[in-house]
Amino acid sequence: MRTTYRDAMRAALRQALADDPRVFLMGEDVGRYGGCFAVSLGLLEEFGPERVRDTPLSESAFVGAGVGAAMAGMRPIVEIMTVNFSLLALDQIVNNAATILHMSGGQFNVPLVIRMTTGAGRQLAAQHSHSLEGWYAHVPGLRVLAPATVEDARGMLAPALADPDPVIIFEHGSLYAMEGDLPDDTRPVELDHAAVRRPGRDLTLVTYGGCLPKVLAAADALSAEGVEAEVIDLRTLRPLDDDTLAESVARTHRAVVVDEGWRTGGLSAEVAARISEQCFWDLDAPVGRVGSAEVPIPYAKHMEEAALPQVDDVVAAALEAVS
Amino acid sequence: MRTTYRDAMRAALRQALADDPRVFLMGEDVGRYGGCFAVSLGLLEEFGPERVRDTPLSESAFVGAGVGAAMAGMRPIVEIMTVNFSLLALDQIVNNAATILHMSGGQFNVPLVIRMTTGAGRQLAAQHSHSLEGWYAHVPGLRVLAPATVEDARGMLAPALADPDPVIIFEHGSLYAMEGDLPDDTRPVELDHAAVRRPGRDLTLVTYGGCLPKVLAAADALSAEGVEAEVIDLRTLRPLDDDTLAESVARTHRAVVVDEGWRTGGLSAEVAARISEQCFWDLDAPVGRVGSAEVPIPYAKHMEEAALPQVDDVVAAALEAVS
Amino acid sequence: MTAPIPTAGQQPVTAADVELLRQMLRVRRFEERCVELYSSTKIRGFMHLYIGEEAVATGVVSCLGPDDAVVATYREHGHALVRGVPARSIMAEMFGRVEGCSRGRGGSMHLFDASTRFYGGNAIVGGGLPVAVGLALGDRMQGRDRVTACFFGEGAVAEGEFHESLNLAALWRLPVLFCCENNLYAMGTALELSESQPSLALKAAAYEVPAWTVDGMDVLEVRRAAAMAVEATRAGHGPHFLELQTYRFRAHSMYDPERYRDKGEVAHWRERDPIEALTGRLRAEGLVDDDVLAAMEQEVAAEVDDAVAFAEAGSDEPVEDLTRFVTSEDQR
Amino acid sequence: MTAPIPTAGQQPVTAADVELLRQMLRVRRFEERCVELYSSTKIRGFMHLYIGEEAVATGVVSCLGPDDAVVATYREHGHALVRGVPARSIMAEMFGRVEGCSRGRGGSMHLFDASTRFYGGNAIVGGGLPVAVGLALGDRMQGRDRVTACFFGEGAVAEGEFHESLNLAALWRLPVLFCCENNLYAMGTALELSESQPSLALKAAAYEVPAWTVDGMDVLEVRRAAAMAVEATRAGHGPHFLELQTYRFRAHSMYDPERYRDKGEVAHWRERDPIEALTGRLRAEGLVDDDVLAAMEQEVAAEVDDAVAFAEAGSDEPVEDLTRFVTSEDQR
Ligand SMILES: Cc1ncc(C[n+]2csc(CCOP(=O)(O)OP(=O)(O)O)c2C)c(N)n1
Ligand SMILES: Cc1ncc(C[n+]2csc(CCOP(=O)(O)OP(=O)(O)O)c2C)c(N)n1
Ligand SMILES: [Mg+2]
Ligand SMILES: [Mg+2]
Repeated sequence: MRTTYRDAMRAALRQALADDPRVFLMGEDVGRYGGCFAVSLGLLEEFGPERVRDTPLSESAFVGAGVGAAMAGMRPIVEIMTVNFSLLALDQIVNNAATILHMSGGQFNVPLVIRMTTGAGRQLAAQHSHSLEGWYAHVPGLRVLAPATVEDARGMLAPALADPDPVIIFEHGSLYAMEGDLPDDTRPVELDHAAVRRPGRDLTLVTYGGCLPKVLAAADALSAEGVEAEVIDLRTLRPLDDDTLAESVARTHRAVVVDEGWRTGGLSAEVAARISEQCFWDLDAPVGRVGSAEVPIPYAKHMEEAALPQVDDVVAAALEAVS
Repeated sequence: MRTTYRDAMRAALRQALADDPRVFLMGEDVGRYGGCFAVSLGLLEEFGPERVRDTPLSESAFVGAGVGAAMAGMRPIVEIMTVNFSLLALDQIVNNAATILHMSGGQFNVPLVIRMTTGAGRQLAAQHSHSLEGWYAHVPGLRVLAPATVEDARGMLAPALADPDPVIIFEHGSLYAMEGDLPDDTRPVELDHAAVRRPGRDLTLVTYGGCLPKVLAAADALSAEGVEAEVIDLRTLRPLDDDTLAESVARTHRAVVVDEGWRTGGLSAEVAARISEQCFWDLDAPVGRVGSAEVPIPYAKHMEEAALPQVDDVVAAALEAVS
Repeated sequence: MTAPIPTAGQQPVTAADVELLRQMLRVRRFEERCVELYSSTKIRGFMHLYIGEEAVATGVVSCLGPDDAVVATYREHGHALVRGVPARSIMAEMFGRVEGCSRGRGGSMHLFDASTRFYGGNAIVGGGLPVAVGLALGDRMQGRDRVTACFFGEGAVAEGEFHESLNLAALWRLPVLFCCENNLYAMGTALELSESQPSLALKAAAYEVPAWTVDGMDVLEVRRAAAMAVEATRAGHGPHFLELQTYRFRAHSMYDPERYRDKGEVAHWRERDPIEALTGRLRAEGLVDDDVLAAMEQEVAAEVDDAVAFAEAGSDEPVEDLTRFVTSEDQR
Repeated sequence: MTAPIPTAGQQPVTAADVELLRQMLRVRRFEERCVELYSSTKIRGFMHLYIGEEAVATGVVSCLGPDDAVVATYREHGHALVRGVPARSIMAEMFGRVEGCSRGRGGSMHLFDASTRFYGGNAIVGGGLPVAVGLALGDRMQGRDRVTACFFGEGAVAEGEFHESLNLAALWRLPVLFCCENNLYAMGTALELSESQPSLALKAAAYEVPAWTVDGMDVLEVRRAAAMAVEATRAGHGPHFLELQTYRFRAHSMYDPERYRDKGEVAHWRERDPIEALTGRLRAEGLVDDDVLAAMEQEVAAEVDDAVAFAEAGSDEPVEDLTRFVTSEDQR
């Protein structure tokens, strides 16, 4: 079935609400407005205001309320409009959601799912365009997901809800309109493995989320130049799937990590460090990193494009790695 | 002059307040209480409540007020009791302090200094013991400092205040009582370079802040085993001083990064990734990383110790690197 | 969901008030052009229109002096225009030109202008309030007689930063004028669905901040209230709070299909158009006539045309400048 | 800085109230022992004592049923004890033993107990409030007739999370009982230095949350108010707020030299010791005498002795277990 990422996500939400009375959705404008990015459109009408809850503008309180409701036996799905705003709720996420299970000696788990939009590319400027996936991937106690395909958009929510611990789902804003094929018998996907989205022998391109389409395009361009890149989509950003990475790099001997986050201290640093550690003797070149320029993302189109990783940047880094 | 890190920091604050009428200190309990960790003891009495301001428990508002006051021409020093609480102010730090200069096309700079305690080691458990320096070092627009010696505690504040842009100073809680020597003619120190705290030829140990004493102790232990470690104190966590790192590793061919933050996605990942990139052909072994166990820091002494990087862990990682 | 519409005030209208009309008209016509330019993709990103709410910024800002500061939200074209940020530099900003007031880096949501002390253009709801408190603190500590006017929507009232900021400003008696633009909706969420106590002025009172509820569709009422509040704030009586009851005639942003309110409600409020209301009163008093209005329209149209032409003729910031101003270029 | 001391209430005292005395005494003696154990370094980290404030937790918790939930702060030994968390497991927790209620991972500031629905032990000021709102939401959505009692200090009232939580609870009419322990200081910061409007009950009213100011040194008054508030909350009338006026007789933590308040003020409040007050009234009514009191002291001492012995005899969590419970061990 042909569908969009947005519709796939909505289908996943609808099914979760239909399947389990403990599931509810809450966040700013998820109901009457239909969701800031129209993901939850129609769900209020279908499931009512108890289960599709518009919240006041109070990120800390409604995320914290998600933590509490989860501990009381519900399965909340909390939507934060964009990752920039999630900073207002970070205390609840880090100091409570991620911590309570361990700090209570295993007594209280927090089966909470938090969804948020991430990334740039739509000229929304500095306060709406961050990519902070790497920050979340730093925090023990969280599982962090980044669906990059229509299938993962459809399939990741159910296993996230089945997880007894807090799960953060990052939806890149530029993916919502992307179309893709969905098998008719939609099934939950597994969350433990990175996916090889394109096999290749010459180098490994590692990415996730909103950069996947760009990296696949780069791989095509490279192929035209005779370089066969393997493309790995991390899918789960915490915990990372070291084996898939190591297995690939052991074959290709070269790797480039592509991540929309700022380079310094971003997720790409961790992936590059791991590959360098685990594949030290296999590597024929330093692990390359392609990230955003280290600037608040600007509004003007040409400047935003210059700030973000582009297909050409990936191609250039790949060619350097194989040179 | 023999002094403690705490007293050195206080001397720096006192001098800053005396030297520049635009400087003021604000934060929770900086005045009447004397500072949560007694750093600002006596300053209220000396400079009065206009310039040493006790704030309500409102991290977001008083950090944001620091941003505004800085733009209005003051030179605020804002104290946040510990880095865990800084999560409540992160929106103001990331979306405003770090962003306004760029987003306004260069019109409004924010000469703000934010000081906070970081780190574990005093059995304060999971909500008071984080090390999130790596997060701050990820953010363009911020300068991030980690004084690890009495001299840096005394000398970094003045150049931080002279910086026209926001500066974050991390003070590791376990350092406050540390004693050291201070030259009589205390001068501001420079912030652009990492410091070689101990020269060595066999491998490079890179660290900062609260881990420096442990790493120096490890270097001594290694020396007894015939391994001469060079110890680099990063001092400034953003921007990183690549040259000092590269120069050292080019000589030693081996490196271990020691960082109290959680390993995955911590500052040590960035440092390891940079060394692996820049010194790829010089390295004789993978860059090692020693960090905290990926757990919320527990209260019990033996468990806290097990969670944190210890001298033995550094020694073991160093021996592996040189083996 | 229909909220009561405040009744019109009783302010006598004078010749000087023609200027208020002109300011409101500038905002209206400027934004109407913006809609066209958005459709023709000259303007991109999120764009939030102030159409219907012009009396608020116009009335409040008319009471400020040149050294006072303004902090606004992402819905700030009007505030910037009436504050004196040139229409040219605002339009160029929305075109993403380097000649824009933020070098094209901010766009519609992030207008900044140092020369008029216009501190944004903040797109984090509630995020401007602590900054406004700090601006006032800085001014006060330097012995300056300045006021900071901080605009925000009623949706921001639910955020913790509202609470922390009002308390801090009141505790320290800082010269902040909190201007809450109550247009009844935060995106699609009606006030009653976001506040347990929808009387906003009553909330402000909980911080001992004097608060007045003002008919935000009547620019004379707004100006009267703002004048008193600015004066008291400047005089050192601490922060003041204005709840300005208003309505946005357009969607929240260019993406909003407005499912959450009905056309009747919108039509109802449009009858209270602040520009028509003032025009009517000025006309009734013989202070404007068709000729004056036509001339005014023409003058405003010329300003907008000029702004568009300026923006069209503008240049792109050189890509090499991308990393400029991440940190300051000189050590001050 | 001396705040007015609320006058004693007029509740008649009955034989059943001897139990309240016993509970308060348990807390007092337990904590007095903690002080010794801290001096002898058996207990480490931050430790915050409740001595002087016992009537608050005792009175409120006595009104809760077994299925109700409690959320407390880092100053929560008293709440845990009166809630029924065994003294043994609390003491073992402070010793860092695996037998502790949080396996020794939390220490004094992070007591947790699933069997009594005791959700911490939260050391981020204000951080427990959103969680309490969520617990109440979860209970309510599952049709359960439960109340969540959320304790926090008056210092937390300045935090944004207070504001957001009260609004959300009130908006959704959730069964949360907000119990503000107003002991006049947040560390060294007096209430007047942190709130522009120091009347806390008035603040709660700004959210349409019914609020009562209660003499927190009189356990009978606390119980009376709490009983009414719990009943109304449980009945579906939305959240309620109690301002419990109290005083901590000891320093904020074991590190606090108490520079910010004078001895006279402390002495003044000590005259209103809640334990002495209740003892006096029970004695006056002939409900206790020296023998009864001595027996009670003995029983409490035995409980504390037993707790210490249990903690002493406890074992360290195996270091290999460090990474257990970062994530759940089984998929539920
Ligand atoms: C912290 C934060 N949360 C959410 C948003 C998304 N958002 C942008 S505007 C808006 C509605 C704000 O409503 P209000 O404060 O009433 O102002 P109005 O748009 O009505 O002028 C929301 C939810 C945001 N920008 N910042
Ligand atoms: C967010 C946050 N900021 C600061 C602190 C440090 N701190 C711990 S207790 C405390 C005072 C709290 O006072 P109050 O809420 O009145 O409770 P009390 O200690 O008087 O019971 C402070 C400032 C903290 N734990 N969390
Ligand atoms: Mg609004
Ligand atoms: Mg208190």
